[in-house]
Amino acid sequence: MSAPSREFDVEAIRADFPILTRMLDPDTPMIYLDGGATSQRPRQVIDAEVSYLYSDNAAVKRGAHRMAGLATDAYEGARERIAEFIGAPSPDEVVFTKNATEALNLVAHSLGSGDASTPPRLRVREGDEILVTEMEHHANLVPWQELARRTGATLRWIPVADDFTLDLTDLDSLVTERTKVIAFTHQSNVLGTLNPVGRLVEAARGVGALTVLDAAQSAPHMPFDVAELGVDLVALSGHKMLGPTGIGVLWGRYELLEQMPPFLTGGSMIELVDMERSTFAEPPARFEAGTPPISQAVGLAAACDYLDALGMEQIAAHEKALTQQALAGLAGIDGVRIIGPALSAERSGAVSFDVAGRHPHDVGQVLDSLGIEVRVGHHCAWPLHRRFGVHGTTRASFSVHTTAAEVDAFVDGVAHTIDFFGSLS
Amino acid sequence: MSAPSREFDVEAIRADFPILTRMLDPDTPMIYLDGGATSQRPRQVIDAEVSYLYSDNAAVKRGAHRMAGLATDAYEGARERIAEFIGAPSPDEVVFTKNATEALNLVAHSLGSGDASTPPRLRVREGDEILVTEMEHHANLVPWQELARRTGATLRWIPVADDFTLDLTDLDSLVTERTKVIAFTHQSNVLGTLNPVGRLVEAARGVGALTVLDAAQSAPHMPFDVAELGVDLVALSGHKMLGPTGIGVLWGRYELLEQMPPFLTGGSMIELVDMERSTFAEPPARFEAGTPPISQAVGLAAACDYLDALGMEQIAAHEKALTQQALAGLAGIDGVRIIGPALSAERSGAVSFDVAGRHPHDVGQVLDSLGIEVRVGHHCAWPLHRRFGVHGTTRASFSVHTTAAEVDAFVDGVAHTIDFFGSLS
Amino acid sequence: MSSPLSSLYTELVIEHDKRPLHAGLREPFTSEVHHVNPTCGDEITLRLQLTDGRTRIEDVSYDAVGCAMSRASASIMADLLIGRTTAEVEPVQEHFEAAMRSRGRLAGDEELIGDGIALLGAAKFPARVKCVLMSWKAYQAALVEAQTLGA
Amino acid sequence: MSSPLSSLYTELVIEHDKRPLHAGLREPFTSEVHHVNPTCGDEITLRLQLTDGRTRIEDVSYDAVGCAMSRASASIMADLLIGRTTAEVEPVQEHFEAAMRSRGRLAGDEELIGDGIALLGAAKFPARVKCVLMSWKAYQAALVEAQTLGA
Ligand SMILES: Cc1ncc(COP(=O)(O)O)c(C=O)c1O
Ligand SMILES: Cc1ncc(COP(=O)(O)O)c(C=O)c1O
Repeated sequence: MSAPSREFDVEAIRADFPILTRMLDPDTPMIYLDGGATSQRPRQVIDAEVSYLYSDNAAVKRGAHRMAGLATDAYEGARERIAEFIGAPSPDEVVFTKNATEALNLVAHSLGSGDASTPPRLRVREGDEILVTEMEHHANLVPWQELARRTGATLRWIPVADDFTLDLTDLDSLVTERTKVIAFTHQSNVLGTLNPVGRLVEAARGVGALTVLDAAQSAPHMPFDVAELGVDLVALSGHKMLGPTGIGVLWGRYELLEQMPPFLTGGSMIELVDMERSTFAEPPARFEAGTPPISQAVGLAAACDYLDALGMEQIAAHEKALTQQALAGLAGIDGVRIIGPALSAERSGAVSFDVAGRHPHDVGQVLDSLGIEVRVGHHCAWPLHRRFGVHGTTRASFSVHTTAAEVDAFVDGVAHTIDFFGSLS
Repeated sequence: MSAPSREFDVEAIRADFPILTRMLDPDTPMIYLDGGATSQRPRQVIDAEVSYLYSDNAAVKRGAHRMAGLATDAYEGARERIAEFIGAPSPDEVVFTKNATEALNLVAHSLGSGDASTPPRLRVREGDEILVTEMEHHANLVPWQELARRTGATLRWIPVADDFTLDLTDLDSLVTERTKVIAFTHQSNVLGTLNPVGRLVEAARGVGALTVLDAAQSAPHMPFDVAELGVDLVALSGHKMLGPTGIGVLWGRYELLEQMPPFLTGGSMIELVDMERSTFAEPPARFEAGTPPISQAVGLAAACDYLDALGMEQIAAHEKALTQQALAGLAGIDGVRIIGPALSAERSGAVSFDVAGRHPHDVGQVLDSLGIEVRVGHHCAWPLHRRFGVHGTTRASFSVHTTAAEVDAFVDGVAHTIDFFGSLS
Repeated sequence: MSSPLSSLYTELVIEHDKRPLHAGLREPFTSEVHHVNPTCGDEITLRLQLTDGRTRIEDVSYDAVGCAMSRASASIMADLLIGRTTAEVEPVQEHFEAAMRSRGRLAGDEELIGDGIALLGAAKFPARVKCVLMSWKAYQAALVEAQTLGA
Repeated sequence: MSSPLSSLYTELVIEHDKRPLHAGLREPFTSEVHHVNPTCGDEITLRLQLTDGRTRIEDVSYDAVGCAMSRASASIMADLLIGRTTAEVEPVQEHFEAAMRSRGRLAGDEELIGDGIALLGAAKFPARVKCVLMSWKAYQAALVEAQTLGA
C-alpha cells in the first residue's frame, strides 16, 4: 500500500479527472454529485487499462504462451491488489464478478443450488429463514426474494426506525435457529446510515447463520477491512470505487467458498468434464466461468492504488466535512427534509432529501439546469422510500474530487429550485 | 452500416493494432495466432471507450440529469448498433451480459427458474430432454448439465463423426417430443467445423423445441444474421470480436424474451418492489440486473463499426485464404494430424492439430520461443478431445490482422518444433 | 433561469400540474389499468369508459403520482380524449408520440394535439419523455383491454 | 534455438521424459490419488507405499499423462522420494517448490533436490510451473491420505 499523502489537495485530485472540466452547455460547468450511482475515473485508472491492452492483452489462465502469461500475471496481480485493499487474508478469497449485483446473486444462487453434497449450513431449504433489512438496495433484496421463492424459505426483515437506523428492538426474535443468512448493507445508498455490523455478526454467529455484507457504498469511502468486520461474504462494485464498469468483487472466507457449489458454469471453472457430468475447480476459479473482465481487473487494481495513495482515512474525513457542510446548508432551507441521519458522524456522504410538494424529478431538473448532477427517484430502494412515505428522493453524493464550493453551489441550487417553483405558482 | 472497403489491406489494418508491434524479447516479434481465445483490439475500439469515459460517463437508465442522458444514449446507441450488426429486428432483443458464458447460463437458468406462470414451452422439467452436441465448448455444455441436474431433465447429445462434422444419422431419434432445447455451436472453437444450423432448426421446430446458438466463434468471422439463421437465442462474446472483455450479448426473439423469467435480479430489472415480492421489467431490462458494462458496450459498438468497415465478407475471405494456406502447409509435415475438416471451404480459421508423440504444451512452448502465440490444451472442449483420442491439441486461429507471412512462419515453426524434439532424442 | 428549463415548465404545464383536469377515479368504467415507471416509481391508475359499441370515449379518469410533466400530461391527455371516438384519437396519439420522441426535431401540430404542445419542451430531455408518455401508454393499454374484454 | 528453450528442455528432462523412472502403478500401496490439471487436461494417478509406521516411503508408483516437463518431474520426484522418510523429504519438497515459484530468482540447491535442478528452467515460464508441480501436489495429497487413513 502506498503511503497516503499528508494533505488532501482536491485541486490536484481534480486534475486527474479529465471529465470534471466538461461543460454541460457553454455557460454551465458540470458539478458531478452522483458518485453514489457511478464514480468518475481518474486518468491513472484508464491509463492502466489502456496500457495493459496495448502491451499485454491475451486470454488468461488458459494459454501457455508468453502473452497469456503476461495477461495472467496482470489479472492475478489485480486480484492480489484488491485482496490487499479490502484486507482479505488471501487473494484466493477474491472472486471477480461483473458488479455487486452479480456477487450477491452468486451467493443466493449457490446457497440454493440444491446440490445434496453441500454442507447444510450452506444450503437454504424450505422452512429456513433469510433475514434482510428494510433499507436494502434491490440488489440485496430481490435475489433473496427469489431464493425464498425457489426454495420455499421465508424472507424476513429488520425494520428501519424513525431515526433512519435499523430498528434492532426485535432482533432476538428475528434471528432464529432457522435463520440461514443475514444479508445487509454496510452503508445505505439512500440514508447514508452506517449499519452496526458487529452487532449483526454476533447475532448471526449465535445461530450459525452466514452474514452477507453489501459494501458497494462503503468500501470506496472509508478504511475497509473484511477481516475486522467479521462478516462471511462481501459484495463490491468496481465502478463505484473509481474503477471500470463490468467488474465487481465477491469476497468470501475461503473455507466457505471452498464448500459452496458454483453458480455460473462453463470454461475455466471446471476440474473434469465429460458429456454427462463435470466436477469443479477450487475457488476462486470455481466462481469465474468464462473469460473474466481482465482489463477491468487491471483498472480496478489501479483504482485501489489511487485510493490508497490518497488515503482512505483522508478520503473519509474529506467526505465527512462535505457532508456536514451539505447537511447544515440544507437544514437552513424551508421545505427540505433530509431522509437520513442529521449528523455527519453517523453517516456517509450520500445525502437524500425531499422537497415539500415537489417531485424529485422536477427538483433534479432544475439542479441539472445549473449543471448540478444529482440522482432522483427511489435509488433502487423502493421499500425504504415507502417506509418514509415518499415516492422518491433527490440524492447528492460526494466523492474524492468534490469541493466545498461545489457543495455550496448545490445548497444554493436547492434553495433556487424552491424559489423557481414558487415563482411559477 | 459503413460501406466495406474494396480491398483488404492487412498492413493498414495492422497499423490500427498497437500491440502487434510488440516484441516478446529483443529479437522476437510477436505473432498473435490466438484470436480464438481473445482478440486484440484496434485503437478505434479503445479510443471510443476512453472518449466516452472522458466526456459522457455516468450511470445509465437511473438518472434524470444530462450526464445520465448522455450515458444512456451511448449505452442504448450501442445496443442499436449491435442489433444492426447481428441482424436483430429490434434493439430490444439485445441483452448485454458479461460474456457468452453468462448469456448461455442466463438461458439455462431462466428455463429452469421454476416460475409456475412461465409457459410450458419455456420451462424445463423432470422428464424433459435437452439436446447438445459432442463438440460444445464447456460454456454450452456445463450450464445444461446443471439445468438437467436441478430439474431432473435428461441431457442428450449429437455425436461427432470421424470427419469432424456432427453425426446426424440418429437425429430423428435424438429429437423427441420431450426435447425442450437444442443448444449447439455455430462454429466449433476446436475443429473449425461450421454446423448445419438450418437442419437443426428444422428438427427443433418439428417438436417445438427452442434453439440456442453459441455464436462466440462465428459472428466475428463471417456475415452473421440472426433473422436468416432462424434460431431462437444466440450468445456472443465482445472480446472475441475485437471488443472489450466484460461484455457479451444474448440475442433472443422478443416474444420469447418477453415470456422468460429473469435470471440475475436486482436494480434496473424490476417493475415494482416491495419487501415480500417484486415484479419485473420488460426485456431487455429484465435481464440486465445492476449497473451494466457501459463503456464496454460503447467499445463493442465501435468494434462492430470496425468490422463492418472492413466488411464481413472480406474478413471471411481473408481468413479462409489463410486457413487454406495453413492447412496445405501443415499437410506437408510428417507427424502432424489436423483435428478438423481438411478443406477450408467447410470450416473457419481455427486450426487445431496433434503432433505425434508430443504433448501440445511442448509444441506450444517451442512455437512461443519463436514468438508464435498459439493455444494448447483442451480449449474448453474436453469431451471433444476425448472423442478423438487426444488429451489436447495445439490451435492457431487467424484474425483480420493475420498476414500470409505469419501463417508461413507458423507452418515453418511447426516443422521446426518437430525437428527440435527430434534432435533431442 | 436558463431557457431550456422554462421551455419545460411552461405556464400551461404548471397550470395543469396544479389544477389537473378530470383527475380522480370515477365510475362507471369499461377498463382500468395501473402503470408504473420503474426508474422513478411514478404511478398512474387510469379508467376508461367507452360507449357506442366501444368506439366513443365517454370518460377518462385517473389517479397519477409523479412529476409535474407526468401529471400535466395526464391532465392534458384526458381533456383531449374525452368526448371523441377512439378512431379520431389515433392520429393525435401517433403525432404526439412521434413529436415527443423526436428530440425536438418535430415541432408538433397544435391543431392535433392542443395543449399537448406545451409538453414538447420535454422532447429535448430524453429522461423526461417517459414521464410525459406514461399516461398515454396507460390509455393505450386500457383501450386494448376494453376492446378485448368486449370481443 | 533460443536459450530459454534449451534451459527448459535440458538433456536430463528429455531423458526422464523418454525413460521415466519408477513409472507404472504397483501394489501394494497405502494410498492412491488422482490429480488433474484442469487447464490442460494433464493427469496423474499416484500410489504411495509407506512402511515403518507410515514414516518411510517404500514405493512411489504412478501413471502420468502430460507434457515433457510434467512427466520428467514425476520421474525425478519418484526417484528422490523412494527409500527416504517422509520427514527427510519435507525440506526437499519445500525447497523445490520455493525455487519453482521464484520465477528464476532462487537458483536451487542440488544437494537437496538432485535432478530436480534440471526442472528449474521452467521457473521462468509461469504457465509451466503447474506442470512441474503437479506430481508433487499428488504426492502431498497421497501422504495426507495415507496418514489420516492410518490415524
Ligand atoms: C465456442 C465458444 N463458446 C463459448 C465461449 C465462451 O466465451 P466467454 O469465455 O467469452 O464467455 C468460447 C470462448 O472461449 C467459445 O469458443
Ligand atoms: C448499496 C448498493 N448495493 C448494491 C448496488 C449494486 O451495484 P451494481 O449496480 O454495481 O451491481 C448499489 C449500486 O447501485 C448500491 O448502492
